[in-house]
Amino acid sequence: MNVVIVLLALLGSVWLLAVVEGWTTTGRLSLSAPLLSGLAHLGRESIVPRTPDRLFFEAAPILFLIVAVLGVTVLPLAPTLVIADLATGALFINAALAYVLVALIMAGWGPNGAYAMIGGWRFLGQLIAYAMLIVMPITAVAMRAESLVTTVIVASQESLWNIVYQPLGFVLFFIAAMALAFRAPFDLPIAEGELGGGVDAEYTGVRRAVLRLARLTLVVTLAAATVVFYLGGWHGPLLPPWAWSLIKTLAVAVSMLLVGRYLPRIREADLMRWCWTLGIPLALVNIIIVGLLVLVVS
Amino acid sequence: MTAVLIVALVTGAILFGIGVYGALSQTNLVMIMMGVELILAGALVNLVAFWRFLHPESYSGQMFVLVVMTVMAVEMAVGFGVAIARFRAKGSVEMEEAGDLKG
Amino acid sequence: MYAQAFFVAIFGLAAIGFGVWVFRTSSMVRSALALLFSQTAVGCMFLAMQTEFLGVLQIMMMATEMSIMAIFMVMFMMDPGGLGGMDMTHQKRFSIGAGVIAGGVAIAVALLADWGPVTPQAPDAAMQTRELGMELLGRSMLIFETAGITILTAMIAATAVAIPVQTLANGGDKEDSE
Amino acid sequence: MIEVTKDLPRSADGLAMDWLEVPFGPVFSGLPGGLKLTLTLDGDGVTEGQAISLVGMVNEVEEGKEVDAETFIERLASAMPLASVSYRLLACQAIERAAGLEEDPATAQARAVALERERIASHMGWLAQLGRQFGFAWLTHRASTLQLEIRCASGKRLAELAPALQALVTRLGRTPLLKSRLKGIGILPSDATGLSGPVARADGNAGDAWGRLWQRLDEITTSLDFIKAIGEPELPVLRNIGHGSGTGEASVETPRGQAQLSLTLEHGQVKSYKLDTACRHHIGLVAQLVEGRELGDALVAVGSLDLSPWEVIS
Repeated sequence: MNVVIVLLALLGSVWLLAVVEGWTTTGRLSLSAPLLSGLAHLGRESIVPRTPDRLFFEAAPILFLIVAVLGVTVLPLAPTLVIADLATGALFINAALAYVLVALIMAGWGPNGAYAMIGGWRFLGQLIAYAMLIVMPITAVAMRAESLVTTVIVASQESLWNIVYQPLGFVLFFIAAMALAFRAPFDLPIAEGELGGGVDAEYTGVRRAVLRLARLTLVVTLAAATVVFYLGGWHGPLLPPWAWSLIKTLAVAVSMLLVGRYLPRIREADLMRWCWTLGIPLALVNIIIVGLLVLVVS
Repeated sequence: MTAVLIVALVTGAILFGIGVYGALSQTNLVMIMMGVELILAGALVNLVAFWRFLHPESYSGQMFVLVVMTVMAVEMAVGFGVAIARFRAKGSVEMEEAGDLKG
Repeated sequence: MYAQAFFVAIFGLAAIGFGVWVFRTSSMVRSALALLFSQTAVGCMFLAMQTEFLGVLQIMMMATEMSIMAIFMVMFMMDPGGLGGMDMTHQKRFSIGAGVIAGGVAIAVALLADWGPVTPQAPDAAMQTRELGMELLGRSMLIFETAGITILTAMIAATAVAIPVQTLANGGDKEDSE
Repeated sequence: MIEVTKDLPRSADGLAMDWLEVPFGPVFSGLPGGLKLTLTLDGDGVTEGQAISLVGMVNEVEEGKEVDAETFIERLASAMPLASVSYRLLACQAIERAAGLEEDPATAQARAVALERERIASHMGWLAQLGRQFGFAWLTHRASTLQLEIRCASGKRLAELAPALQALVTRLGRTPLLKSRLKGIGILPSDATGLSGPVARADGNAGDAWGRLWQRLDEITTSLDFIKAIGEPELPVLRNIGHGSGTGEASVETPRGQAQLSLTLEHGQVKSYKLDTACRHHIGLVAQLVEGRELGDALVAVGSLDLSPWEVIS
């Protein structure tokens, strides 16, 4: 039962997010637009490029979608509304999302095209920049909760949300999450103005529809993770817990979509340099501060 | 229960065998490293199986798995460092063309 | 118990299958990703053997490690797509022999040895994670720290070996070579 | 494998890799349409590159096919869709001089205002293009809306739009990441010749893409002040030249740089002409600007030149 509810919530969030995305790009607020454009994708010809690595080409969009959905399985909507309450939930979501990289490399290599391949390998470089900034803030979150279980992490924020307790960690995690979801300004692997679509460039028809769906799902997954780790999950007055989780998730997801509109794409070298020379020391400082707080408070 | 242990150990052994074959038969440094990774994966399977079925009360077994994972990472880092240096100097990381490394 | 044996066997077969594929395909990216899925299957075996933390860790670490393997394959092979059908092996008989003997001996030991009593119940996952943490930062702290330092040393050493030799002429513009 | 790699050219990092020759354009969202950029890529780095225009015009009137002055002006203006007013003005001036007409101060002023208006519109178009290249959706949207408004705006409307333009400039100055994206990219070689327009004027100021951005933004402010001081813009229309003959030369500072036109007029018919534009010289800079750069930086460098492929005369 939980599986159905969580997946429906995920699907609904993705759909709302697609509506918002359409609204920001075209200026029209239309509830049916995502469905129509999805149908249009199905109707279009599915072009397969010349001499592709067929296996990778076909498998990449599906793998991408699967890992994005897998990430959600450990994130609770409400105290009991979670698909798998793993003992290592906070680590599991990392493991699942690491395969986004694999999917993108497959999607980059598969079509046998220069733009796509550069896009795929670019994401590998991007991973080296953001990976530490995903894991280290989560470490600090787990330190406070004294557990890797996501429901315990949410429960630990009942009196004070982590965004107040460790604001530095939140900022780092939010930025790294955007880099992981390759939303603008971190959209190096697809970079419309630089690579003409990058890993998306060679995909058409059904496969492209799956890729776009997977990308939006990934945004929702990461927004939900941000909510669970930093924004107190289901905690909130008046409304039922699941409603709070959904509202917060959508708010974070929409903010991830909107930030990119007001920023130019970051340079690859700058991303790498700032993540390693600024981001990782700050993440370490965050861990130390949280460690001190945990020791002093308890 | 012993059956599960045996299944795991046999899997580990076969992975080890494949790894040995790969490490010996491949001519490219990176492919050899893949063979070594498979050997270590076989070792990991055995370690976890031993911990789970023989000594679940002692966590040194899990600790050992972490050390082997570290070794895998170190092997990758050093291997690729050497590969880049070799490729820069000679334009190749093929074993057949590394006769100059013989004493 | 049967379920456990079944899943261990299934993931074991997957690991072996992908492991064989690593050396059977001529496309280098495929072989790196086959190794990745082989390692992932090994991680799933850990999960099937109720070793949750290590399984998830294995699955997470191998994704990045093997992707990096893939890019090095593309860099150092002149025919990464495997379209030219180059033969990349040598001393075939010897290696097959060595592989079969090594695997065979290990299997024989696995089958013949007396493993003694097997513990049916594993500690639950939350308990394991907790105990492993206690072990890491308690009795085995020195080993753990050493492992960390080893990785750091390896990283620095590998980078030092890999970066181009700076000649005096272009020693000034270090910014560019990052 | 040594046989394979030993003859490969070494890239900057000393590793011999396969190089890819990748076309960018003629239809590419990060570059002006019609421009074809061919880059040789070594991973994400550019080892060499060159740009050609697929839509540039040919610098000749066909033998025995002289056209009358009005048609010539229309043709030239429509051949340069990115700066049609400038070239209309250029053609008008050249023909009027060839016919021996005196300068009329009132017309000249109104024409100058039209030219400045086009300069603002053209720079807005460039900003929109920059936004497309950077995935900077807000800038693309804002700048292209303004460009459409300004193209045909009256003097009064321009005065109304001035605060919006000023706000855009301030906003760009405060946008994070923009400076790190442009600073130090596309520095012009010191021995470059034939530069004109914003590219040349920004040369004193570090001469990088960041300098060129600010040069263009400054020009927008200057043009606005000019229009405010002078008055209404008026599209250049050819004055009555009768059946005049002679040769005439004119040069106009188009949004992209100096354009020169010299032509021979016979009985009100253009017999032959010679056109020289700034983009013709600027396109030659591309090879030097992209060499050894990362792909993203190389495209920024090309974009910062504001090449109009239509104005590349072959």
